[in-house]
Amino acid sequence: MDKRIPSLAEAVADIPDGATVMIGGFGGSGAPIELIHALIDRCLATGSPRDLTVINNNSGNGHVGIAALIEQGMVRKMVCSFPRSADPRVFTEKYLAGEIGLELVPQGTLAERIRAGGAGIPAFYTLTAYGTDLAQGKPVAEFEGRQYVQERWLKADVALIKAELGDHHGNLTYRMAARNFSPLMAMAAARTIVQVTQVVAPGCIDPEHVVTPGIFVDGVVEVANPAQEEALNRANAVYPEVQA
Amino acid sequence: MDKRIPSLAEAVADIPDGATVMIGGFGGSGAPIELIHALIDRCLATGSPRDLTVINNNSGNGHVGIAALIEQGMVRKMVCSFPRSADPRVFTEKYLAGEIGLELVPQGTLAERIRAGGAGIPAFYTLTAYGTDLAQGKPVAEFEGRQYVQERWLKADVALIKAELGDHHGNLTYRMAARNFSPLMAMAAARTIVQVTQVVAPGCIDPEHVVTPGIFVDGVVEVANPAQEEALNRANAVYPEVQA
Amino acid sequence: MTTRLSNAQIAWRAAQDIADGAYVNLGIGFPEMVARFQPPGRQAVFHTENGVLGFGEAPPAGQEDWDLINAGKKAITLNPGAAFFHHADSFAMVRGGHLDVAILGAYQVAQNGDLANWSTGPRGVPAVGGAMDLVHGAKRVAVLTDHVTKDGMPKLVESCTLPLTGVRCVTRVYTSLAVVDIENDHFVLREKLPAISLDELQAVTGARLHVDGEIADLIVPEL
Amino acid sequence: MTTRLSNAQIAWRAAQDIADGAYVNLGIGFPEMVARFQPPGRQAVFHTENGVLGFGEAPPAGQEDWDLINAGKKAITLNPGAAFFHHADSFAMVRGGHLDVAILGAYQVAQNGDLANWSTGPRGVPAVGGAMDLVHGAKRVAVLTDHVTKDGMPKLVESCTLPLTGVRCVTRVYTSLAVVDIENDHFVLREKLPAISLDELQAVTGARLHVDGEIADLIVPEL
Repeated sequence: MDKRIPSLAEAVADIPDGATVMIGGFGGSGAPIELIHALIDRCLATGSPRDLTVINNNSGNGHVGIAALIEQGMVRKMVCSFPRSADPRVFTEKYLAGEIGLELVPQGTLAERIRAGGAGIPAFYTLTAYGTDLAQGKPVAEFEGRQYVQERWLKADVALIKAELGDHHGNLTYRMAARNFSPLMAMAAARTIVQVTQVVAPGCIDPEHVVTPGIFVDGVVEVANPAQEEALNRANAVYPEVQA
Repeated sequence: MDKRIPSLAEAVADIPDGATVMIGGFGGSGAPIELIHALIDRCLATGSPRDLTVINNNSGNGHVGIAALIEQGMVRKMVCSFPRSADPRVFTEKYLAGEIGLELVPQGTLAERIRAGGAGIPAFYTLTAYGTDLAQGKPVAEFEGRQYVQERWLKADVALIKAELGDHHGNLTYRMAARNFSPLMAMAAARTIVQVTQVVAPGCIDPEHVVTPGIFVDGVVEVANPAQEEALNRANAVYPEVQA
Repeated sequence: MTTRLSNAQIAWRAAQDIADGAYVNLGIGFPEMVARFQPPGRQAVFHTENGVLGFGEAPPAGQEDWDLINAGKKAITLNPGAAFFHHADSFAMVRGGHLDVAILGAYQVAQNGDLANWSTGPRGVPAVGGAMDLVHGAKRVAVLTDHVTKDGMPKLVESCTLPLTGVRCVTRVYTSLAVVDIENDHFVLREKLPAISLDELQAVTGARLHVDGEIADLIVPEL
Repeated sequence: MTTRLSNAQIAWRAAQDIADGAYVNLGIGFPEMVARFQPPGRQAVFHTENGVLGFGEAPPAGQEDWDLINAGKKAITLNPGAAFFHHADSFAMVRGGHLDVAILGAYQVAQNGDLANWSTGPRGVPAVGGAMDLVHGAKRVAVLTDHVTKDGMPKLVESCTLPLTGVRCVTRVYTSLAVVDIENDHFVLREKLPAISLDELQAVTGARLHVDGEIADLIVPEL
């Protein structure tokens, strides 16, 4: 078994128009910038994919990563908990112009819905959002004297995530708080593509330290020195770079 | 913060009659034999605790660990998926005599119900057991054209589990397949007591390798050379040892 | 000429349908034998409910580590690329449809795919383990079984009379006499031992065996 | 004489109520200041939604690692005994009631404990983050806030007019003028600045302030 993919372009080649795409990361931490930019490159070259539904905690910052994906007009709808950032202009302008949809989900409910999608749990109950606007239209049930909101699983066609080590079987480790949503998204997508800082042979990751077992991973592509969204934004980076 | 407990006797001192106790382990792997035997010692000395409801995947093997707990008459009811073992006599005889209760739960549902208890999810839906005797009396709902069974969370007053390393904050690692239900039980019990092979200072466990964060742990007691249930049973061990 | 496959031979036949790199759960007991018969050049990744992916053969006697066991509580070893995880993650793999195939034993299989394999009735101590989760989790649920019970009663039936493990979950049955698919609430015969006629097979089967195209010979090495 | 506490002083007062070893989540912004004012000899363990328990102060400028941030996307450091985990485990800690206290900001708090802190109405881009999870997770949910809005309107009200974050969730409010508990659908005044009279405080509070025993002086150091 060998889940290695030789290039970023091949890693994102099969994502169709209209796909639902989970993208790992919380703000810039764990954002798979290179995979996202490869998707933009493909769209610039071929006109596809477009009309994406993107699931991420946020909605992009500055003009790189998810913000660049939105800026290219590739995203129809965002599903996120906090569509704000230091520089949220790209999403904000499209949202206020009615050019992009938004499903706002409390952060813990977003995480649990994604896990539920991966774990075969079509619905669960939570206190979160009970009695608020974000529970409108959702079934409510009482357990042990308290009212809970029914929430549904969230699945995706593809997950694009970033990890630290990845072996040929797709076993993954993460780096610090860059872990965040990625292990859940890997479970919940029909196809999970991972950019890793280093590809290693099976057996190089201690079985005790595997965070995402390879069963949840379909492809691994090495990006040895991944960009940090925060650093790119501090340098006022724009993707794709404007040609001089 | 220091969650160390100096002795096994102190570790199990506060468990009251009638408590619901989650006990880690799958068969002998991960079974906290010393904590269980300390509980038996306490009952022999003081007559308490009794009337326990014990949650574990199995129902004991031979005459040590959970089997010994049952043999002492301390257990009112077992909640488990597979109340059989190489030598299941202790449970079997009491069950057939109507002296102990049994709630039989499919293994994955048992795991998920415990996680739900720890995660604040009072109920969830699963395909598991739909249309079978084990779903009788449980609500059913349809999602996306399929029928699912509603299952409820499972919580406990106390969890007794076994881990490998534990630091003063209660951060834990496990050893191989001895992990099984223990990280879930640590989340789902009001009080989680852990026997660890080695207590280490905070900072000795790499934050990337912590499996159970200390927030889920209340007490840590060192048992440097823990017994393996399987080895005890192969040696025909009985607890407490019969005095010659 | 072979008139009935041994358990090892049934397991061998099932192993031929497992692709390289497939994620597989083998039920306790007889289905565990499937791991021995992977065709050369193929390596499946075996999952055990108690939190191991990528385990290998049993260790030599005396070298067991009783923290490293499978769902049948037997000692195992690890292959390179193995991973440990807790029970909720383990059953997320199962329930979430991440396993490619689960191979289980059976008391009865009905023509609509219903499976009974956990209880023979109200006597004794009931025990279910992970069977009810596995039957609704894996992408493909296959059954290994003798074609008939020890008393000669059919195990492939119109509808199960024993307590169900799951409804409409089995898609293929490997028996001591045949390979049978379940499609549209019917048994469809795919392969049978050359030594047995279709009529003879039908006579020991509790529901109609449909034929859809060629019936291949079920040919298995001596094992 | 102090007539109004600064944000730092409100945070200081809240910090005095946090026990040694408590597990604490501090909301983005002003509540983050609470971490600076832990009394000597006490060390709380701080939780951030994005998967870190036991983080420490901000690193010096230029030494940030942007994989190590808090929920406000600010760089942090680790204390000994820290742990990383994914978002579902992080919110299992929250939703499962494992945090001892969550300290949040507020637009409005109602006398029944309802909190509004995520939306000022339908204009602009809505964003909720983890607030709705936190208010129903922690064993104790406290609010830090100015006693009145910038326009001088009460923030402690009979019932919230802004969109709710959670119902009946707040148990204590630390304001720029007072410390107020919420008990049985009432505001109960516990402490107030010595410089302000009960009548003056009531005049800037949108619901009846009940008194149950002594009202202590709210005394906070210059910060």
